[in-house]
Formats: sequence, structure tokens, C-alpha cells
Amino acid sequence: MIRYTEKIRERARELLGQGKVDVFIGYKKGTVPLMNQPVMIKRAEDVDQLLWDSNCCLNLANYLTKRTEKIGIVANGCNSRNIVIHILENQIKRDQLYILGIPCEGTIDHRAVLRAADNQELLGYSEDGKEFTIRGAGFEKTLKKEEFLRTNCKTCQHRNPVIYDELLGDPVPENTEVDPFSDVKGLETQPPEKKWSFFQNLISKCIRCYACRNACPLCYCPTCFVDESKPQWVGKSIDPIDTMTFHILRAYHCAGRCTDCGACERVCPVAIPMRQFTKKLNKDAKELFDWEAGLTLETRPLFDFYKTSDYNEFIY
Amino acid sequence: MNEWSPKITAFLCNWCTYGAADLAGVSRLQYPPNFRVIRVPCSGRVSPKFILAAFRQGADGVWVSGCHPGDCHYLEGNFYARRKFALLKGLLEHIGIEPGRLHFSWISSAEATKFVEVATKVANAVGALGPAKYLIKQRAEVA
Amino acid sequence: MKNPYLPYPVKIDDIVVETEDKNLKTFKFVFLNPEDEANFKYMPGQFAELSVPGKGEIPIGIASSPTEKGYLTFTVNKVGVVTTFLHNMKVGDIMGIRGPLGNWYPWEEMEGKNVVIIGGGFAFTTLRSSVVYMLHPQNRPKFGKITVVYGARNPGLLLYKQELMEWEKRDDIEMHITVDAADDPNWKYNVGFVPAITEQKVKSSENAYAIVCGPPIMIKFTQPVLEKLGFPPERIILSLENRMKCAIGMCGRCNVGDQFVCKDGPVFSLAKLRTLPPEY
Amino acid sequence: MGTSKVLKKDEWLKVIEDLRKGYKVFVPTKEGDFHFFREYKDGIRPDLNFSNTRLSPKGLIYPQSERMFECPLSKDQEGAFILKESPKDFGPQLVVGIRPCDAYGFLIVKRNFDNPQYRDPWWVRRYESTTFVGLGCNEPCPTCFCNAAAGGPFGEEGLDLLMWDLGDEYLIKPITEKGSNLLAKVEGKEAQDGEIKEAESLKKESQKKMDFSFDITPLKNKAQLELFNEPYWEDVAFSCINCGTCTYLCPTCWCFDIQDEVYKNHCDRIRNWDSCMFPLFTLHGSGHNPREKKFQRVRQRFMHKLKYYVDKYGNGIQCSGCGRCVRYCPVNIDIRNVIGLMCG
Repeated sequence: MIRYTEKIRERARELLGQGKVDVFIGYKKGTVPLMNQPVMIKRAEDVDQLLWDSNCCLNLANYLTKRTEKIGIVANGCNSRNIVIHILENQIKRDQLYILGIPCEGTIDHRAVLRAADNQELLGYSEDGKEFTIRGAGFEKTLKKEEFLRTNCKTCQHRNPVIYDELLGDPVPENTEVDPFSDVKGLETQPPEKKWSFFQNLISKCIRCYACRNACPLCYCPTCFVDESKPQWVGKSIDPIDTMTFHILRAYHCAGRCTDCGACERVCPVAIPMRQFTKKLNKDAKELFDWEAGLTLETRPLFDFYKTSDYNEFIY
Repeated sequence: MNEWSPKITAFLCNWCTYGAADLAGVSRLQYPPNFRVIRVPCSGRVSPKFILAAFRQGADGVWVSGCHPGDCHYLEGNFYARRKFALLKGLLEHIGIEPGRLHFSWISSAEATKFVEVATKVANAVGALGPAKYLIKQRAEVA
Repeated sequence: MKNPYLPYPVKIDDIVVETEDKNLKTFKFVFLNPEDEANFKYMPGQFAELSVPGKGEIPIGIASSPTEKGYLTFTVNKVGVVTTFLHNMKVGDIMGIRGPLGNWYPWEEMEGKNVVIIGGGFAFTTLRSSVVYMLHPQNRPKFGKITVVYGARNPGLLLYKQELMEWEKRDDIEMHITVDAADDPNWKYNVGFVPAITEQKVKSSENAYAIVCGPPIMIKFTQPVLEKLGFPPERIILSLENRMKCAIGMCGRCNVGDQFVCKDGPVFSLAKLRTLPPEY
Repeated sequence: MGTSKVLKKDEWLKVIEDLRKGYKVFVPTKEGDFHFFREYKDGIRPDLNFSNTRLSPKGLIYPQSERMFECPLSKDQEGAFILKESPKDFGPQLVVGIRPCDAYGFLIVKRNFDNPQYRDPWWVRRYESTTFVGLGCNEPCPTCFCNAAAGGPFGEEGLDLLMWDLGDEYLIKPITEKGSNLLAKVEGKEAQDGEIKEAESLKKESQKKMDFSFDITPLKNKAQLELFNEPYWEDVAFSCINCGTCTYLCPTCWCFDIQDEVYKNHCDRIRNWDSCMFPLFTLHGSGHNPREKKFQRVRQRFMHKLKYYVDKYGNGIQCSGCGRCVRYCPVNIDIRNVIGLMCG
């Protein structure tokens, strides 16, 4: 996917140079291997910082909330869906945006890569088509990208952007064969006590740094429920029930809005797979309401409209 | 006489189910005494946070009841509520809250008999599960 | 090891509703253990944490003066969780007080000087403490002329009205009470904003300190007036507020630059504040 | 401080295991992909073959959530509404395998929690009852910069004993009296010249691998306001998502919040780690927030670490160079770059 880098730079240079956008939001190379940093470019001469590779994992829609400039931005499938949600939820206007669409071949799971390197320190990373190479002190490994995709990328069914002003490459085939919810289905068959202990265990390392919440482009409330004091919905300690309450409510706030971009899991400092919460909601939204978030500007968000024929079987 | 009986938080819409409860009362219809009723202006007012707060504070069950679809005093509050609750119920059950703890119903203010039926059903369902086990906030587990 | 987070147990001895909107009440506390009172040595300008078990703590300026023995008073505005709960508490209820905390107005420095006190709204609490302190017969000779400019939005929002009236009658203190607007035809004091009244009434900065407490907007417009009058920034004394938790310089939230409002403040000179980031 | 000893690795681990009789022992152990300090109970396997623990060990002295006081809340109970210190165990603790950067971090934090005016009773008691057995870093990580920020990969400050990994053996050097007394009771051969030389060369080699350095003079000399008003803060902060990862993982971030919780007529006053990245951290009751914007909060974090602390204590920066924030920042805000900007 390195091939997109040149195109992004070229177009960003033109867009900034011609004054079509005031700023351009993309990624630049980070100071740590497998880590790219979101960046906002203001001058055409700085566009060479921009890049695209398989480590562009943070969701850039995060950086659009309530901005007022004209913004150029790169967007792959999930990011573009979050841009749609941002537009629908009035966090940004469509005509403020110039979107460079990126048909996405997935991003890589840095934790899996580190595991493959026996958790040795990495000093360098490069990629070439379907392979990438990691280097450390005295070792070098070339790995197949498809074997190291992030779990959400593996089951992604919207790799092509759903909204863009120009597409930087030919659309990639969508992966419709896989079942994105097989893990959820597995857990659904378990008895309640198994489910409870599964989730208790899942969040047991949580330090409530809120990285999952803040990395999520859906979480832009001026005052989060965890900060409300009248009434206070949830305690602030790392008491397991408070932590669980936080995770349930955080996930539920994403109900009908989550694009499964995986930013929450990617940023977690203790590697909690908290998508297990949101995926259940995504699955139910799909099954009960035939809903996937952020696919089109034409429909209101899931909880913002209804049908009289909506699912009613659970109500007496 | 120390037999356990369930505590159930009931969020009842002011315009319908709350009236049905009233009507059941004046009609001298018997229904289980396990409910702590919270009168709300609409089932659409019931935030998932309320339901979680009830469970956190030790409710063995939660019951939300509003007007029949199409009869909402605010025209469509219960339609929105229905979507919210469908996903919430799924999520809570997925994390381990037993399916019989969270109940929803549509009961108009004239349906005292339905109120009694549903109340009995809810109380029996929660009663059968025994005391709530999960998501109850105890004294903080901290150092 | 003395635990600096542990409040002294106190009892509410009296509650006075201060303002017509009933949002401000003055609470009088007595210590449950007499030795705690002996340990609670304070100076006007300091504050304490009022500690309501189960609700939390709030930092509030001490409104009583160290010359008033046997009790402490605090005037509390009803804003958040703790203050709302406190407003519903009754005489006789038990709670805690932790302090005294922070620094105080530069009393040693101000000896032999004229003192101009400028207050607005419900920020008059530690100023009340200061006035009572200075007017005490033992202290009065230490200070020159004492001038007070105190304003509120309307007469009903002035704190300590009875005392203000008593001070009005005295000849060892010059009082300028003002309100932004008064619909009471019998209002016999000033009408106008605090900065304007300050400009009219305070004639000289000679040998004088100004202590200013009030809402940010009042402070903003009073500063230039004082400077015009010739007060050097070293002699313009301000008391800051920031969100606090520990109030002993440890929890890290109330800092303004390298200074903690709770421990290095809340009292700062304008000269000092000009060297610090304006994060308050 | 006595002589260093050399023990076979498994002998030393046996010593540690036996020390559980007199101490609550904490060791690094692998859970999933990374290491945590855990109490060495049966079933816990100490693993000293690690780069560093994911979370800093600050929680061993200063737990993320800690009950401070408690009292009953109904009038008919004795001591109602009068807070009392919650009972705690402050018995001797032993932390084995702490990295020098993290041990140095405690010294940085000590200036806050143990100062001439106030002493934080929980922090101080726990710190004083803890013995720190450090493990020097033969292979510093690329994100480490303890050489520039603190005492380096074999820094001794803040440790009672320091271990050198010599392959099959550990060389254990006593640093303080506390450490010396402990080591005296351990059976092991005294370190020979050759071993001491080997240790020295490991230290030099390790230091050589660290390439980041800076001169603190500009941080001292520039005025607070000058740095505060620099134009780069908005750019530095752009990618920040305002999570608390940097502050919670940091061994030298100490900010906390105090919360009252009520359970069945019983009040607990609990303190929790807090983070200057959160807007609520500074929000006034009036709604005014002195650090309302994201960049202001990011600026606060760096200004605190690299300027306010420097001014307040005259004792270096509030950072021990452990590199956790560099590595685990979800958006790669690298403090080393910020140091560069501020010193520039």
C-alpha cells in the first residue's frame, strides 16, 4: 500500500497549493516502528511528511470534530464510514471536506508482529506489497501481511471508502465470505456465568485510561458520562463493577454507530479486546435492523429513526 | 419469614402503564409486591444508564413499560425506545445478565389485567433466577 | 505521622442564609475536640476543606477572623454535589474541616500601610475575615487608613449586610458599598460597577496595598484602575481559585505554572502572577 | 556498602522465593504478551527475562485506587460522620527486578509526596517499608533515554540492591544499608575482580547504546511564560486524543483525585490516579476551565515535567527516561521530540 504515499503527497500538495483546502490531515511516520502519527499539514511544502502504509490504524475522523477549516483528509473504508457518521451527527460539514479515498488492503496487528519477533525490540520496518520486513538487533524477518492483519481488518467488509472526492486507486474486492461475528456467536451459546466471567476477565487489566474511548471518533461528547456528577453513574476507581459499567456504557454509546475500525483495541495500553462489546451490538444491529453504520449520508443514524415494523418480539 | 423475594425496579410510563397499575389497584386486582416503581414521562425517557444504575444498586430485575406502539403521548418516544432497548437487552445478556432479568412491555392505561399478567410474569421470571449475581456495585474493591 | 488529609470533626453550630436568592449560606462550625481548635491557627486569606463524608470535600475561604475565638465560619455558594448537600444540612450535624490551608494576605508586609479592600459578589469571605481582623482593637493600630469597596449585583446579594452597616458607622474604616443596579428607592449607597466606584472613591495609592477578590470580570477591569491610581503590581494582592482536591500541593491539579494555588497560594501579588501562565 | 556477591540465577531466585517469609515480594511475571509486577504467590512465575513491565511499578507504592478514610453514615452508629484512617498493612515489601529508571522515578515522586511541609502518609509508609532490588539493563530499548533523564541503565539511585545479569549468574551489588543488610544474610560467593570488570563493561556497553541526550540548561534558563507561549504547542498536541495512557503508565506522574463512595451507610474516601489529560481535572464548579483545550492540557503535561518541576525542585526533569509514554502513546507523541523543541 506504500504506493498510495506518492499519490497522497501529490494531491495534498496541489490541494493546499491551490487553496482548495486549508489543512490536510493524514499520517506521518512515527518515531517507533509499527506506529504512525496522525498529522495536520498546513503548508504545501510540508506534504512530504505524509505517508500511507499498513500501520495507519488511528481513525482520522477523530480529528474532524467541530473543525471549521476546509480540510483535506485521507480515508480508507472504516475511516470514511466514520466521516459519514461525523457528517450525519453534525460534527463536520460535507462541503468542508475533500476526501482522498483509499481502497484499503488492511492494516497490521502490531501486537501479533511483536509476538512473531518474540517480543524483541524492533528497530525498523518496511513494507513491499504483500510483505513487510521487521528488523531488530541482529535479526530481520519478512512476514506476509495477510497473516498479520488486525482482527477487524480480517473480517472487514467495507474496505473501499463509502464517501470520497477522488479515489486514489482501483477499488479492492470486498471480502464478503468471512463471518465477522463468529466469535460473538460462539460466546452467545455460553451460559450467563461463562459470559460474565469471560468479560470480567477481559477487562481485568483495565486501568481506565480511557484510551479506547478517546481513540474512538464516536466519542466526542463534551462531558462524558464518566465525568458526570449529578448523578454520578459510575465510580472512578478500578473497582471491577465500575470498570465493567464503564465498558458497557462506552460500548452502548457506540451502538448503531460503530464501524469496527478497531482504534479502541489498537490503542489499549494493556491490550484489552474491547471490541467484544461493540461487536455484539454491531451483530444485533445487523440482524435486527439490517443496519451497518456509516454507509451512506442518505439515512439517519440507527437510533434517530424507526420503523413501525421494527423488531418487537422481546416486548410483552 | 426470611425468605428471599426479588426486588424489581419498574420504570413505568406516566401516560399508560402507571395508569394501568393505578387501575389494577382501584380494581383490587392482586399483583406481586416486588416492584419499586419509578414513574417516567415516557419509555423513551428511560436511558440505558437508568437500567444499569438499577442493576448496580442491587435490583434483581428491571422492567420498563410504556404505551403501545402508535399510542405514545409524545407520538413516537416508544418507537425510539424500542430500538434502544433491543440492542441494550442483547448487550446485557451477552455480558452475562440472565435473559429473565430485563423485561419490556407495552401496557395501556386501560389494561389493568395485562398489567397484572405482565407483573406476575416478570416477578416469576426474576424470582426463578434468584438474587442478582452480576453487576452489583459492592463496597469498592480497592487497595 | 500526622495525616494531612484527615479532617478535624466539627459540628454545625449555626446556619445563616446570606442572600435573597438563598444560594449563599454562612455556616458556623465548632470543633468537637477542643485541642483541634488550638491546632487550627489561621490568618485571614487562608482557606480550608469542608469535608462532608460520603459527598466529598470543597475548598472554601475562611470567613471568620482569627480574632473571633471558639468557632469558624464559611460562606458557601450552592453549586455542586457537596455544596448542595451542605446547604441541606442542619444545625447539630457532624462533618469535617481540614486546614487551615494555603497562604494568607501579606499581613506582616502590610503593617504600617494603608489597605484598600476591593471585593465583588460572594468573594467577600476572606475579605470579611480581613476587615474583622484589622478592626480588632489589638490590630487596628498596625494599619493606616482602611478603605473597603464592596459590590454585588443587587442589594439582596450583598453578604454580611448587618456587619457592613456597622462598619459604615465607624470612623476608622471607609466603606463604599455598591450595587450594579438597585430597584430599592431607599438604597442610600453607591450604584455602579466595582471598578468605577474604585476609581471614584479610592484617591491615593500612597503607602497602600490593594487586596482584590471577586469574579474574573471584576478583577480584569479593576486591575487597570488600580494601576492608574499608581498601585505597583507588587502591592496589588489577588486571591485565586482553581479546582482542588488534596489542597496540600500533592494532587497536582490546581497549579499555575510551578505554583500551586492550594499551597503556594491562593494569595498572589499581581507582580508574581505576571510571571506565571494565566491558567486560572 | 559491603561487597557485591555473585549467585547462580536459580540460586538467587530461590533466595527470592525464601524471602517471601519476611517480605511481601513483588516480581515481574509474564501475563499474555507483557510483564507486570505481581505479588510472588504460589502459581506466579517470576520472569526476569524482560525489557520492562508494561505498567510502571509505581502502583506498588501508590496504588491506582486506594481507600484513605472511612466512617459510618448513620447517626446511631458510633463514630458516625467522623472519618478514620482505613486499616492497612504497611509490612515490609521487596520489589525484585525493578529497572533503574523506575526506581529513580520513585525519587522524583518522593519530592512531591514527602516534603518539608507535608508527608503523604500512605506513600511514605509504603515507600519506607519497601526494599528495591534493581535489575540493570544490558539491552536498553530504543525508546529508553534514562541515560539522559535519570541515572542510566545501571543507575543506582533509588535502589537498595542492583543486579547485573552476567549470563548464568547475577552479580548483586549492595547500594544502601538496607540492601547491604539483606545481602549479608544471603549465602553467595563474593564478586571477583573479573566479574566486577565484566559488570562495568556491561554498563558501559549499555550506555553506549543509548543515543538520546539533551542539556537541561535551556529548560532552567527560559522563563515559564516564554516556554508556555511557544507557538509549537498546538502542533505537538494535534494528534493527542487526551487519553490517560502516558500519565498512567508513567513512573513519575503522581496526580490523583479524591472521591467519596457510599455503600450501605458506610463512606469510603478513595483516591484514584488522575490525569492532566482529562478535561475534568481542572474544571471549576462554575463551568470555567483554565485548561479547556486539548493543547493546553498537553502543554501542561510537558511543562510540568520539563519546566515547572525543574524550577520547583532544582533537581532535573520529572522523567526517568523509561520510554513507556513514547512506546505506548496511541498517537506517538514522543517526549524526546518535545524536549528537543523546548531546549531549542
